[in-house]
Amino acid sequence: MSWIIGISALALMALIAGLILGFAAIRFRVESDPIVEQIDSILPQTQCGQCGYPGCRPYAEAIANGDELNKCPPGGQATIDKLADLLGREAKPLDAAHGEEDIKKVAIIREDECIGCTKCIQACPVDAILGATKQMHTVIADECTGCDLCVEPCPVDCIDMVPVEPKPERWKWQLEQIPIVEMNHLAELGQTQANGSNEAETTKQQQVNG
Amino acid sequence: MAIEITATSRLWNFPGGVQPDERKSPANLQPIQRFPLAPMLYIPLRQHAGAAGELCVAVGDYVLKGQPLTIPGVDNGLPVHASTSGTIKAITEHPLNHPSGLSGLTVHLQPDDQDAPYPHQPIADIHAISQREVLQHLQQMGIAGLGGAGFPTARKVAGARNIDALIINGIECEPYIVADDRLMREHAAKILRGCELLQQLTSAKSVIFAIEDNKPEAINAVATAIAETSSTTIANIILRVIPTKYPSGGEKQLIQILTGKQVPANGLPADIGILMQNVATAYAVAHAIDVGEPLLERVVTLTGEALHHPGTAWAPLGTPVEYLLQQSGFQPSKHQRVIIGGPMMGYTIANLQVPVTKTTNCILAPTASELTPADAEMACIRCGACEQACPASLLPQQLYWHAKAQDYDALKQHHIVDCIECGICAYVCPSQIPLVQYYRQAKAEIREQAIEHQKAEIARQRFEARQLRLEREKEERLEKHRRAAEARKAAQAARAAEAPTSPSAADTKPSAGKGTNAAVQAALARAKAKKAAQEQPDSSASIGPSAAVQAAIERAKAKKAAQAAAPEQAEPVADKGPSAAVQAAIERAKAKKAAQANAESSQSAEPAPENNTQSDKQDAIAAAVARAKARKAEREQAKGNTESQNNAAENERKGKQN
Amino acid sequence: MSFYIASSPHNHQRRTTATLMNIVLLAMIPGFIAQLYFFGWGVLFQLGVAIAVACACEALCLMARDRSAMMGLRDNTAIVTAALLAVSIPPLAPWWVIVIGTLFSIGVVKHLFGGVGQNIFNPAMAGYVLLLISFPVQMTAWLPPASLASNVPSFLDSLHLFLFQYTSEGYSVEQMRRIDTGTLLDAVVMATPLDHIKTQLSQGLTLGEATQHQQFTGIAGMGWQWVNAGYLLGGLVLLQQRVIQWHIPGAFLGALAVCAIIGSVFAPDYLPGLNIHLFSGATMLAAFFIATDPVSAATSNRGKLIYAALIGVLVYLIRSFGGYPDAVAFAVLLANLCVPVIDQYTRPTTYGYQREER
Amino acid sequence: MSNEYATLSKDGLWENNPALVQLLGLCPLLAVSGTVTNALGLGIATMLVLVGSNITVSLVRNFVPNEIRIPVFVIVIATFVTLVELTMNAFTYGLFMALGIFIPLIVTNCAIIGRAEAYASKNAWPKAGFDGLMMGLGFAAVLVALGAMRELLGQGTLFDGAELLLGAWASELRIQLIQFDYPLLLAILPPGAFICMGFLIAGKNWLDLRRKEKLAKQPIAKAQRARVTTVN
Repeated sequence: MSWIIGISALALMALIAGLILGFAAIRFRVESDPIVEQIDSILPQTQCGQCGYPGCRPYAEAIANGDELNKCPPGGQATIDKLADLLGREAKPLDAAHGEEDIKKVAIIREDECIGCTKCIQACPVDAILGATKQMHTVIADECTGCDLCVEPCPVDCIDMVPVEPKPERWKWQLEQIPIVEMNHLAELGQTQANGSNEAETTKQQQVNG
Repeated sequence: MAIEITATSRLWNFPGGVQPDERKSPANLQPIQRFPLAPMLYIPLRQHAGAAGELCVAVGDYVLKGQPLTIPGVDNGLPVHASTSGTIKAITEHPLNHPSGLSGLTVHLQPDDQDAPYPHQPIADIHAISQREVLQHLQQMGIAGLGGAGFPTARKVAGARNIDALIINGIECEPYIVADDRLMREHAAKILRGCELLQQLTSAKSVIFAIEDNKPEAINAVATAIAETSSTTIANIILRVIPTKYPSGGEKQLIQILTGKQVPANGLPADIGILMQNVATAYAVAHAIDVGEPLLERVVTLTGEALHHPGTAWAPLGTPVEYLLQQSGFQPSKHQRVIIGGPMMGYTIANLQVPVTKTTNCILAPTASELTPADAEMACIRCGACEQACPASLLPQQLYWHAKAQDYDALKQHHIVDCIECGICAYVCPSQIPLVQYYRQAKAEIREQAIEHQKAEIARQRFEARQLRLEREKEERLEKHRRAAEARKAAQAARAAEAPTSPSAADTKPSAGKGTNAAVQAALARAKAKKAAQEQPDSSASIGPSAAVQAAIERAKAKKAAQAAAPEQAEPVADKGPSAAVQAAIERAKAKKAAQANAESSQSAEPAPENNTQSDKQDAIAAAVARAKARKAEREQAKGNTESQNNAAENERKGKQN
Repeated sequence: MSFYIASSPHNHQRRTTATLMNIVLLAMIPGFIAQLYFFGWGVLFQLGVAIAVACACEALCLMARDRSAMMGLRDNTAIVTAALLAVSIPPLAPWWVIVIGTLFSIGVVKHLFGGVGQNIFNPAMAGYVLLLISFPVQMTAWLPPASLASNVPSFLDSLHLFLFQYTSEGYSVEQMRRIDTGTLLDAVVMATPLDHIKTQLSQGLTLGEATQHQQFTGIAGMGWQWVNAGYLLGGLVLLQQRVIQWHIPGAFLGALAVCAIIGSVFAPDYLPGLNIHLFSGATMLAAFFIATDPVSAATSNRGKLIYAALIGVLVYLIRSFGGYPDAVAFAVLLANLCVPVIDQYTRPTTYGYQREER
Repeated sequence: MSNEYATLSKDGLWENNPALVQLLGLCPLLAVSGTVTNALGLGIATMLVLVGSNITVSLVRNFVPNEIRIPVFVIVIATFVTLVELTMNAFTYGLFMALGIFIPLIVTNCAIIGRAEAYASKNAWPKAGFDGLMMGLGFAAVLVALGAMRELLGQGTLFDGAELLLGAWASELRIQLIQFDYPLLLAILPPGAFICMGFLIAGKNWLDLRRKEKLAKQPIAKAQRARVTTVN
């Protein structure tokens, strides 16, 4: 008799649990979130192709489908960390096979050498080069992502990738990078006024680093 | 909501704050001096918060005192003026008066010691013209906030509507600085005139003049001047004496002390009906309107024990710091620091050639025993002293951990942008941690990230737009091909209909050939003519250039071939390696020869059409100039955009003290 | 020549961590002298060994972590930890007890968590708890106050006891703890006032009967009241020097006092009163020297009040209803655990985020 | 194929050890690791349940709808736990009494349901069984190591009370390594378990770090860069 009770108790519990589960499965269905969009918004959008995909969005799609996170040198470790955070995966160091993290650069066309072939215009993924056939081209510096894809197609090698110039209003308080300025006439001033006790040697600039 | 302050209403307090040694004397004992002009003035084009204007003078020009050197650019910046009469010797990059030590475009003006003035343009009655015109005048006069951030005064006034109280900030809470103190003692009447003008411009209901209680002479001078001014010219002016505490001169802190209200986060004082101006700004406003002379000089405190004669001086904008220091008997020691601003918020400069700008209120040259440099940074012991002292009620210690971990999201959550960088946290820290430096770096990084993010967004949009365009073009091409094919088919069908006797499609061509022969011929001829027409100008127009182009292409090709050859050589399996390399070398040599030949020919060709090339050159120069101008305009516009984003940051930095 | 680049601020309030710690150490002297007077030379040995071991351990840990040992030792935090631990344990506890405790405090609680400023627990109290749990016999073997003891160990005897647990004549610590009741046969082993009360109450006696014992002279028991008074004096010096704020000692003593008053009103026969709670055990040491450890305490003033009040209540609860006679160490550790939560909910409102009051 | 089994063993025993890395099943781990014997008993019991549940889950995985897989897994696990409990009750009564509630509590051991969900429900039964075995072994190994550490510090012995698990002959196994006058009681108490566990995890991480540093940097193969745009 007792086994009947046991089985029917289990069956009853299973029935109730099943009902709850069924309800929950319908009521709390999770809409698939546009994860590709989120990944894409983290990527640096240089469209440089160093990851092996033609652009950032294709790489975002590839990541969503399980590709490694560490193939984006322009984004660097910060991007990898953010992606790892978003996707709950392990953050790996940047895959050196795809290149290394570099300082920000911008393309500059040496305009007197440009022959107006338009090849760089076609190569630019963000349409940041202006010009027309047989006309000199120029780069819109603010739109340039520094992907360097225009360098290779140029038949006359007139495109340089130059580091972005620091501007006071975008300076990042790197006190230790301020160059030492030698002011020799002042050293003399100090020396004469301190009765020669002050050596004229150039003191190494000391800095407080944050 | 309305703010009603009377002379006897209570004063509030802000949390935290410290009372460092003031050390205002001996610099405040001497009257404001006037030194002879420096041998060279360096006037940077950008001296205020915002974009630089456009140059309107050239090297070699003779300029008069007060003559504008730039005209405001697209974003309503401020012009800069010649601080005295003289000759412009150069316009080049020169070290800026900025903590970064970076350089910027600067006009080098050699004074002729004549001080020949540019015509003054005073405004006799500001009620006679509209408020907009008065503000425009202030802009033309280059008036910026002289307290610290250098925000254009005209824009600040224009942005303020429904002002209950105009606060005139004479606090000057930072140690050492006495520029405003001396100005108030000596020119109280003119400052009050500035208050009157500002009140009329903003239609503020009342004016609150705030001075810290450690400046009794200045308080006396201002009180006397207020008593002498008839109450009809300035309505409801009150003098408030504030207890001495750093940083009560900060805009937000002073508002809290006077009104008990807080400026809402991400907001402006105008949001709670308050406009604040520095005393020196009020003076400059009075000068610009009554005298009609632009902002050409300011009071600079020269202090510190490394100076023999500390004091204050009227320094023409652009005077090198070194010159002022020398005039005050500068005695540099081994690890000399030269600080622009006070000891709490000022920055050190590496190069003494930097000029005095509109925001330079103090040059401090302390000895090492006077202000001991910080020791090595030690571990944070969570003592909480920084939190007790923070005037913005932040959690400096938490910010420090997050800044060290570069956790920018957490930093934003802890309101790092509301940090006014007053330096109190680092001042009280027993572990000598340069906290403010951490925050500045983190803030700069956050700002940079925001800019980068925006740039990335634009890049993404442009990339997607391009993809779309390429897609569309491809489709259009296909469509065109399809149409053409259809047209051909239709034509064939028509022809087939025309020649119903033809038995099969295979026979269509030869048979149709006859029928449409003439038409086809005509079309071919047309195409040929067109091609010829296209080719003609090319070939005829520039044989020389095309040769050069050819040579350039060949050079590049040779270079590429050499590059390609190099890895091949490295490959051990390639027995052809050496031969390939030889080939490449031969090719290179050939290309070189060809290039040389070309060059020779072009050289020999050059002298003949000299006139021609000259005019060409001129044309090219003109074109290049036009291009450069266009680019500059573009860049400036873009910069203006980023600037406007930075405005929030600038506003908050406005909370700097005098 | 060139110029010196530094970040603002360029002036500094000259009080370093090392200075603060030195003041703390100096402020401990009155209480320490009282302890020395009433409980013999043992305290001195404990302190010496603790400081030596702490410095050595700190240096080793720093070197293992690739830090400069000299720089780390200079801040004196290790010495403060050692001193707090040394005055907390019975003066004649064997030498290896203090060695194990100090090693755990410095090596595990401080450096494994990341060194100065990173430890979530008070190192001295964590070391104390380790010892109390592991070696209950040694850790409760307090000597009677000197005036009550039948045998007062000399300096050399104390050293002998500290090293070998018996004097050169062969008396054990257990014998040294007997108090003079006139007849040798009737000798009782000494316990601390709190311990004594706890045992007596558990045997069904009332508080009045428990405090009949001869050590309960003065307000809270001979010796202990003076030790506590000494630490109170030192604490007041710290307050006056602004090394600590009033919030933690105030809230801690206040909460403990309120609990004690309520307790003695409702059950005067079974719950000790204000005097016992405030002037017995480690109350004053905890109020001014232990709970105020900035690293493991809450940060904001409001947070400090909550944190210290929590310690006060916990101390009272554990003393009155728990298994241990004194409870400062447990209470402090439990409150340490709550600090992150307290800090989270006592964040000051940043300027500009205040709700507009109308 | 063998490679896969090697990976499974490496994962279970070291790389992805349920106790040291995944930090699963800490409740019984910390509660009953006072002596080696207790630890070994619980370790074996957990391992048996893990192997049984993994194989069963793997076998039924294709018949179980996704929505109710977890209740099914729990029932499977509960069955095996009950089996093990009854077995221990029959053959090692002393240990059964010593472990007490922690045997039924194996049901809630996250390591078990974790493996069922993460591995067994996606792989064929031989692999799932092997995975269960290796994870179980890894778990048991940590338990025994922890038990040894605590027993040694707290009592100075090893295999005290082994007869409860292995029969009367095993009382010979007891080793008195150190004779403490005053043992470190803390090691036997629950806080000691946490502290010892912390040291074990730290030790594992330290070994891993050292091994990683020793590994020479491998040459990097340059990856192909994609052109975003076509060059005509």
